[in-house]
Amino acid sequence: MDSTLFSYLDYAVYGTAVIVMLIGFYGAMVKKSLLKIVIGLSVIDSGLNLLIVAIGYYKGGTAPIFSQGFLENFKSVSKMTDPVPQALVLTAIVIGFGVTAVALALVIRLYRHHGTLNIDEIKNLKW
Amino acid sequence: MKKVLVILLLAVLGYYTAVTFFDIGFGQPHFVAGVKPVKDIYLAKTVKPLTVSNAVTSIVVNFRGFDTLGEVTVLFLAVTVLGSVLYKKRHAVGERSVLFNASSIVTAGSKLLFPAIILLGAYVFIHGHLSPGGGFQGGVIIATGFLLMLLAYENYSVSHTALSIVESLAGITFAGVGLLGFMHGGTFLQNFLPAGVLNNLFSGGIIPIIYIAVGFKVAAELTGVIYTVLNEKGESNG
Amino acid sequence: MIYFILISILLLLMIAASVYSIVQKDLLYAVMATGIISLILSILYFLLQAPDVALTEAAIGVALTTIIFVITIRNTVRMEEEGESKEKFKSAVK
Amino acid sequence: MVGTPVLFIAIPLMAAFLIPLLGMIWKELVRIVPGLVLTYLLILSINLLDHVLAHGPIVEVIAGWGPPIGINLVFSALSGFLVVLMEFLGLLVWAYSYRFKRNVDYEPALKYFLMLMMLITGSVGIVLTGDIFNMFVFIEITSISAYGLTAFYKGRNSAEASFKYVMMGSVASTFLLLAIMIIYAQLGTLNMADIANKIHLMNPTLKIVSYIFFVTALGIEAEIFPLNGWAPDAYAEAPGPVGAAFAGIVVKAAVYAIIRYTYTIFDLSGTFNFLIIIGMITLIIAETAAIRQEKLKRMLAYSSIGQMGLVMVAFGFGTEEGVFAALFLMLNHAIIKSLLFFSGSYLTYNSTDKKISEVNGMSKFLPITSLLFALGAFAIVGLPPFAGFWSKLAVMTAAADSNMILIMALVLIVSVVELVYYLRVVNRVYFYKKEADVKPKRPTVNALIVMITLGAIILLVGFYPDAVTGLLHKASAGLMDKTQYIHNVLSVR
Repeated sequence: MDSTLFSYLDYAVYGTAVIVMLIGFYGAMVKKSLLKIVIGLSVIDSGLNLLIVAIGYYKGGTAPIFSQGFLENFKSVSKMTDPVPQALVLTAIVIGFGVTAVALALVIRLYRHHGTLNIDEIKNLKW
Repeated sequence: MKKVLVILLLAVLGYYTAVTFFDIGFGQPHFVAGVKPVKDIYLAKTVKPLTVSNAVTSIVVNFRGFDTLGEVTVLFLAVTVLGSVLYKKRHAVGERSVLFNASSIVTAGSKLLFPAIILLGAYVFIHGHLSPGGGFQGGVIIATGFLLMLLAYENYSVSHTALSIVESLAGITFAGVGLLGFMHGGTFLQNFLPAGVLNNLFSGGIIPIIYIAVGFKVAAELTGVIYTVLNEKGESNG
Repeated sequence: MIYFILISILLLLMIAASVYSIVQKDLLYAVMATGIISLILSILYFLLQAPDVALTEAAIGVALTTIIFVITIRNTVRMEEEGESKEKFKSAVK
Repeated sequence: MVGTPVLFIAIPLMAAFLIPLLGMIWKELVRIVPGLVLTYLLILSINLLDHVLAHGPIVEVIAGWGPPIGINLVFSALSGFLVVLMEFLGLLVWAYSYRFKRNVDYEPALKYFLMLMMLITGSVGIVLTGDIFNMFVFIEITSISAYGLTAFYKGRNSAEASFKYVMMGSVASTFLLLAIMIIYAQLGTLNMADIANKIHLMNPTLKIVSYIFFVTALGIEAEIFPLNGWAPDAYAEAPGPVGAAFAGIVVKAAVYAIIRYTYTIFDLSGTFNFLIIIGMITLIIAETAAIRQEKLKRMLAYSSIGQMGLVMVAFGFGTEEGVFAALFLMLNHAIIKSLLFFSGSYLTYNSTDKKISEVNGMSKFLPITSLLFALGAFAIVGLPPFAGFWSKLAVMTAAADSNMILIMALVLIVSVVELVYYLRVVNRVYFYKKEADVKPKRPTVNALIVMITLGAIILLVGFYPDAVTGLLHKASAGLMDKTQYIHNVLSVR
């Protein structure tokens, strides 16, 4: 098929992941709302996970599952995508969810104390 | 001013990250020449000694099972921290925040869907070593089932005691099966059960047992997370 | 060709959703945008031959993360405040 | 052998899952069980360390797969020394915080001791593990417990400090994962020894990028300038004993991780100038900030950051003497800073702001606590008969061996600065009149026992440093010998 078009994809997936991460970083560093900061952190996580899964991908590879069909017309194992990044991302997603939940709980408690989410008005502590 | 600095910093960071990953390359073999990557060993050993169909499962539960033990601990800790951060003396029944007033169609539909969702979750984590999915995915699906009920019914409540009993028992099963691996001079998390036949439900030794325990644990933990956050009624300044 | 267009659209949508989630002042919409990012991600994972990760992302990213964000917004404020005084804000809530 | 290294992780996790059930039977068990677990692990770690010093490192594989495939734990002289230190301090923190302030009620006590136990377990895991992704998981366990412990008090500042910590921690884990994935994409392995064996094959640019990401991520946990914005707040807002746990346990684990990456995994060698520069900047900025602090705990926090900078400088020499000095410094800092946090916490027990002015004249009401605080202050400054003197001397010797006169002068100047701000507090404790509205609180028996134990250790190390130097020399020799480490791990089947 059209291989020149596909050569763009080589950069597109990584590029998108990095751009999404940067957007998340921007949100977490610049925005004043506590919730926006947490949203930024979760956007960073999304980009990062895409980046990691993309590392394991091989062109024309199959999912790393030895189903009945795969075993019958046995193809080479090297045609499978790399399962290690997938396993690591599984761990990373679950851990990221735990951290997000903790951050949101802190946001709720800060709101209860201060009545606002604006980071400028919550500065009892020097940064 | 701050924004410009941030953008400059991010531009540098983004440039180096992007260049690094473009160097690695997408969709083609990227390992350095002369290196035998562990993934080949994993893929080879998934079928032969382990008789697991899903390579991701064999990595998550067996080769790198120690990570998974740490991971369920992270979730367990997240529930603990949530409880500590949002701690209140006692809850009156029905005093949780209601996201919307569900109509009778939603409540009836939820009642109908709930068993199906639980069944799907159970199916996903029991077949974790055969098909995509496993303890985490199944556990999360079950937790979404409880979430649906919590949203549809204002007075639906989950017993904290029951949740923590399920969670503890599942955790003890995981760590206990791991310690049982020390039998016959093995190591922690050693696969000590017979392997069975590939693509059968009863195959893979201890892997299905651990994944089922993980499923129960993740389901209880995530339900606990949702329930704790949902019980938090806002608007109480001071 | 279809494959190429599909992936390009998904990637562009993902960037757009992430920009929207940072720029949007209404936090509820911003959170919905992160849910959309997760949805797109889960399709992308499927296309990248990672069904396990796709399942996890669909369940955790789309359902659970979004819902705890929504609950948090419910318990706090819906709009992002930029540099307004506390008194003004309090009267706006009541 | 009496046990294996994996028990350091498996037993506390088992206990953590069991504690909520036990609490339903008898509520006091949620306090007792963590103590029993920590006591058992302390005994186990001492036994294993004894074994290791006689017979060489223990490498344990998990799930029956040998090193490049599975995860392995390495219990060497270095990691064994740190594990003993962590379990010991953990036991002391547990004993000190038994029924401490909010811990009297059942629910908070359950959560506090769970989080404390997991904090220690996570740090021990960071030190023991031989796998970079496993280290990431343990870092997350440690950080989440630390977030919870920072926000433990209901005061309004604690949640804010914790939120700051969560933000920095998330950024740290992002960078850590990026670095891990760059290494995996190049070398196809996650095992430390295997990576160290193959690192010369890696593309040099990618190697540098991933090393920078590693140092950025771990620098956040290890309080290195400019990534330590969270530290003073977290120390100041967390409960007093938790401050000791942060200074003595968490930071030590993070420093260990940086050192492991620098010395073993990446094929860097010679003098690490960037470590010296980062360490010096951290040291100078932290000590000058400490002298301006109004609050006691913030002052201790900045002093802690400064000490970490000094540790970095000592590691940066790249010689065996430098490593020895750094390890000695880490040991001393752990025990002395814990004593300062423990006794300082009672000196300002009932105050909300923990101002330094509130310790005025406390020596008349709390004679033993004040004496121990003064002992700790003199020891950390490095006055001769106490423990801190020998470690500062070791740093000076190492600097002199490397012909770095500037650093010797800097260490001396910094010691003077430290002397100034610690003497300011001690002076207030002994020679000022007590302010009327400050109510002193007598330490409980368990707290007193803990503080006296630490004081005795400081004196012991001060008068008889040979008690620990032998072990430290072995540990530093083990860190310097990279090929031996690789051989030890990879030869296990």
